[in-house]
Amino acid sequence: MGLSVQFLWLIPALPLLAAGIGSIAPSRDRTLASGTAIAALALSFLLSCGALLTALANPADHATHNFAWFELGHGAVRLGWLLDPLTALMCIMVTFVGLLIFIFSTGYLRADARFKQFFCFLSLFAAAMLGLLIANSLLLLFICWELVGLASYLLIGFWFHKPAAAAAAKKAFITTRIGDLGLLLGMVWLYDSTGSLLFYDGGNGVLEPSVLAALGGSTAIGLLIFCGAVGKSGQFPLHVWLPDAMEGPTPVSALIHAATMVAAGVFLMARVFPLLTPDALTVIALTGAITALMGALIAVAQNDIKRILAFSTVSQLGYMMLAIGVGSWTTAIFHLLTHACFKALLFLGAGSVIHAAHHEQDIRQLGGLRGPMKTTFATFAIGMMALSGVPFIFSGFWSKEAILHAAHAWDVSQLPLYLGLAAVVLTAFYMTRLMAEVFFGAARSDAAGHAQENPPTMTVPLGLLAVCAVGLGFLGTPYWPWLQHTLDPLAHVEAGGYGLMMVSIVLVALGLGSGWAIYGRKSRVKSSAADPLAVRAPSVFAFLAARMKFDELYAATFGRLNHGLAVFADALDRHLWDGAVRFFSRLGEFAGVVNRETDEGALNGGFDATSEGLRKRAHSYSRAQTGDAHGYLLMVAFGFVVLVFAVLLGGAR
Amino acid sequence: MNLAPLQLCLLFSSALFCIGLIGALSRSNTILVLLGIELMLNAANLNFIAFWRYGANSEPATGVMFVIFAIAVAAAEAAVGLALVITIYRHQKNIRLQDATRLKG
Amino acid sequence: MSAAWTNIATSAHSLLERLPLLARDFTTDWLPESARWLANSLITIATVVVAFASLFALLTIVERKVLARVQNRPGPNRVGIPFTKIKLFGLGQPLADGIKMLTKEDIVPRAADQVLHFLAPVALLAFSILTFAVIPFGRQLVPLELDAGVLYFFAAGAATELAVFMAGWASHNKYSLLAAMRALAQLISYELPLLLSIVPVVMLAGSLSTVGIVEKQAGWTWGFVPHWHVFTPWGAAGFAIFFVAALAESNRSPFDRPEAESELIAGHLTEYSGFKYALFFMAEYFGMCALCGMGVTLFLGGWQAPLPFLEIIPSYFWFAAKLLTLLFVFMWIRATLPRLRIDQLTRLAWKFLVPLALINLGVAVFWALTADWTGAIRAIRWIVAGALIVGPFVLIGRKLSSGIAPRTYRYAT
Amino acid sequence: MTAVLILIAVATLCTAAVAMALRNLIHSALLLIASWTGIAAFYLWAGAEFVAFAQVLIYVGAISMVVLFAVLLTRQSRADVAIAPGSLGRVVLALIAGGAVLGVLVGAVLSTKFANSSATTPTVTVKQIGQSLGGAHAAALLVIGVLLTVALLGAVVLATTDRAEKEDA
Repeated sequence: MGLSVQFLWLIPALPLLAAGIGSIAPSRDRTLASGTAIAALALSFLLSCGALLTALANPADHATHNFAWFELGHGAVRLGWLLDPLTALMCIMVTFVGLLIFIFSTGYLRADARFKQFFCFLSLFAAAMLGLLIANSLLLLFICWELVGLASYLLIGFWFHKPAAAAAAKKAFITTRIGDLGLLLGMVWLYDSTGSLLFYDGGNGVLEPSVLAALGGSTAIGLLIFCGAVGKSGQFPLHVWLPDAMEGPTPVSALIHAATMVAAGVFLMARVFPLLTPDALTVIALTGAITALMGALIAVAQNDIKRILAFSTVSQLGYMMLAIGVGSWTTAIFHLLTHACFKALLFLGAGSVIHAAHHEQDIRQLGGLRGPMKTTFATFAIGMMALSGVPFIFSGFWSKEAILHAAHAWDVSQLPLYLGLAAVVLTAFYMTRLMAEVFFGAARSDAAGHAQENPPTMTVPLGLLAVCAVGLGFLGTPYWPWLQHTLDPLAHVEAGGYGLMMVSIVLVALGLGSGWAIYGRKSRVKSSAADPLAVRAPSVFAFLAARMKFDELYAATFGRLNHGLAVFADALDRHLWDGAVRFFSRLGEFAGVVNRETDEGALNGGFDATSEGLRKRAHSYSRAQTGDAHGYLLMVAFGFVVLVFAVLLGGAR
Repeated sequence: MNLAPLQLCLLFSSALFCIGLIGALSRSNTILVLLGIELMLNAANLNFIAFWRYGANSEPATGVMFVIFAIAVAAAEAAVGLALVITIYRHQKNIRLQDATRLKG
Repeated sequence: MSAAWTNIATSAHSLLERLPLLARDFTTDWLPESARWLANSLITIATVVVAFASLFALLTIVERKVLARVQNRPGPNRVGIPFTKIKLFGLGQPLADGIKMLTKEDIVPRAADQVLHFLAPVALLAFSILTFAVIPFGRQLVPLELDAGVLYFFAAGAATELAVFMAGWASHNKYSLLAAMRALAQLISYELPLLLSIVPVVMLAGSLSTVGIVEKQAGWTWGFVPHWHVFTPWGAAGFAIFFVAALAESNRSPFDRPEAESELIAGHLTEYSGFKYALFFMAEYFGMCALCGMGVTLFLGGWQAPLPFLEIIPSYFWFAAKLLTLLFVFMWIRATLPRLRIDQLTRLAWKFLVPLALINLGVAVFWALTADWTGAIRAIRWIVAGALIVGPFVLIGRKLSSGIAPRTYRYAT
Repeated sequence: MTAVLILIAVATLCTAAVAMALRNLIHSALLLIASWTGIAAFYLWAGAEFVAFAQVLIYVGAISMVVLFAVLLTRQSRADVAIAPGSLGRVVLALIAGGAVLGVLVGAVLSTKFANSSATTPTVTVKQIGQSLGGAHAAALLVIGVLLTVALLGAVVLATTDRAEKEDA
């Protein structure tokens, strides 16, 4: 039951249809809105499975279906669908995780007045994301990319009555826009160089060897496209929007800012991987490594449960970029898939906690939730261990190992490897801190004390995601690298390397142990008590808690520069241009006065006299119109007779 | 006097036309004037048929088509004309045509 | 059935079928060739007039009987054969009525317009009889086969309005004039749906000739569903509109507004008595018969037999049967429905029948365009055409009747 | 055949002339309708069957009704239909003008030598008329349709009484 490439468009079209239906459905009909959205996505999921079956039949093949969109100049602008294992796997991931998050949302937003709009936006997002995945054209991908950004903006600002949410939405939109500008430039440059934006086009696509050879490797194009990925995937230095985006509802955070949208950047880089030159790859690897470490560091000092997870996402995305940078995009996708599952799991678990604790997100106010929320605790623990990379049974271990091995095998530099290893320790540490603060000890507020387990619509998705978070890792172990070989049959997978594996196991144990030693053994008793780390190294902790002051830095540099420019432009407008305009208006006024004098005095007299003469003449003519219809008819009759005689006498006959 | 049928027809239509003309000129009642004009129109139609019947035919049904369209136009003319008559009546309480000179120059 | 029997049946059938023509030819056989045409025409005219005059006589008594039966009373049952005791259910009543009418004094009001007063019933009857000329009464029985027969029928029918006006105006009676004006308004209003309802028939039959239209309706689907126009969606709707408009055109209840005896003291007939009144009465019945005959011709297959094996019965019999059925429905409706108010009446014409007739025209166009649809897809054709008619019918009907509650009777039960 | 034509012509002209001379407006209108019927008879005589029926349907069925309504709507009392005769001067002037036009027309007709027309009578079937209406004259047909619609609307607008206007009066 495969799905051939011609019908691939059905996958994004169904959620789009659901969004359309949702937009015109009556607001109070909640079942209709959520039902259509969930049904559409479920159907898309089934179709994606079909697409995967088709793709697996011939993994090395890039099946395409291209068509002309509109004529432009000499040629047509062409768009198309692309079906290969990468697309199919990503589609399955997006639809599966999305479906679970949709179901979770029906519980999470049960009491929200704008329930219908939420599902409409979610469907729109899913449609755009799936469109991005199936695109066989950088242009189509870019269109969907921007649609994804729009949906993200709408969803982050879903609670727009909160000023923080509105500001975060704007920030996310504008920050990613900076990266998108780079992507657009890269796209235009690529089109200029190759005359095509199709990825695969029977030998003429930009990713195919002949065109790549003709292009001869352009670092600039690769880096410009990478700019887009930096913005979307929250890489250093454009990562600042991602933590703020946590102002949106938690399912949104799970769907967009953990599992799918932020992965779009990684997906893009994996898609255009053949375009990237070694120089570009080096930049990507270093950026990724820095992001990974920085995200982990900041996460250590955060107190908001969702922000910790957000910075953890930044860090993990850094890992993925690192993998791409070191040339192993298959492992990046492997980590992307596993990460999508366990991060969605973690976010939904956090959502479950937040929902149960009456929207209390501060980990210092929580605590002791292990007892009342058993399912949430168990699944959250699985997610946490997957993220930390607890060996052998959790998926995160295998995908992270794969990345570290790839970094080890990189012949340019070992720096990314070391940065990555440092981040491993920190990851295990901050996740342990999170677990200990939230689930262990005693409840430190009324909200946490009254927390109850959530209904099945919220816990069942957690369970399903937990299963995936465990099981997905076995698709890409060094001993059976099915996933890597499916994605790229030529991929070389480091087997062996037990030494490195041992090192990373030790590092994980170190992180877990130190975290438990500091936070778990002697749990916090009062919510106002200072953090143990803050006591030991106050200045460092404060610096990290302030997110390494990136926002302040940007405000002080770019913000101020912008402000100065604006002031200058204002002054220019106010004094220089305005003065000139005022001068000319005065001139015009003067001319008008002169004109009027001439007109009234000299010209009017002449015209008046002429008009009077005309009127008198006309009056004498108008007497001829007597209003006597008989008279007119009589005239016509006599006129006819006279005309006949005139013709006769004129000798016409 | 030996007249061709066509000439008879044309004489018939000429006479009808003149009766309409005299009626339209001599009567002061607007409705009758309109009816006189209708008669003149009918006389013209008569000519079309006469020439279609006896003239050199280039196309089989041209004269007939003309008359059909003329009848349709006459229907429209009658409807609008009589509506105007009613409006005139409403304004001047009679329908004497020679009194309807309010718009003269 | 053996072949011989079939032959005999066929020849007997064709003999029966041609019997009226044979009789006519037999009568005029001795005349010279040039005079035969005239004689044949005169015989045809005389036959039609006599047949319908006797039908009129029959109808008066039948109508009174039917009305009486509906109202649960016996109706006229006294008059039989004179000077005997034989009563024949009162079938002698028309004769008695006729004698009464002829012997009554013919009163002409002094202030009346004498000439017009006399001309009105004559003109009405003349135009009514003229309309019979193009109705095909049987397979070869059409008095005048015209290329534009349908147009002729309605042209002649239009002239009856004039006679009504003449009667109303000539009587010099304000009720008569009022009634005449109302009659004109009603007749003009209903002329429109009447004509619009037959346009689809003309369009799909591709002919203005009555004979051609009847011949287009020959044949059966599956051997038992006749190809009559009434058995198509547009035909059914067209027939319904035609029927309602025909009721109004012939001043029949519930549209007998012009002669409403209770408020207009019989309208334009007030100042007529005796034989002139009888003429009016006759002309109205003639008009009704002619309209029913046209309805039969256009929608009910004319003289076609309803089932193949019934073709053995001559065609004029079928025409008569259908005509009488329609006339009976007219009487039935008269006995059943109350009279409409004048505003309701014109509203029904302009806001309901005319739009529906126009929509029906569109349906007919759809039907013509989809004529080549075969097989199962024909069901879709039926469904679409049916929905196109029923939908507007329901919508316009609901719109028009909104805000009108059923009348409540406070003191009656 | 010619005798029939002369008969029709005399009947038509007489009714028309009497209609134009009568003082009773209703009688005038009815006589004119008779005259229009005469013209229809001429069409029938000429073989234009369709036009004849159209003439009857439209002139006798429709225009006559409009005329009669107009007559009845524009009189204040019953006596009003008997209209005062036009002034003598106007009648004389009208007769002079009509006579002059008639003279010119008759002169023109009599002095023209028409080519002896072909003996074959042209026939036109309803189908031919329909085909040329839908084919060569389709544009004209559309224009006529628009014209009739506009005329209908215009007549309704002209003839309806404005509420505000009524209050003024």
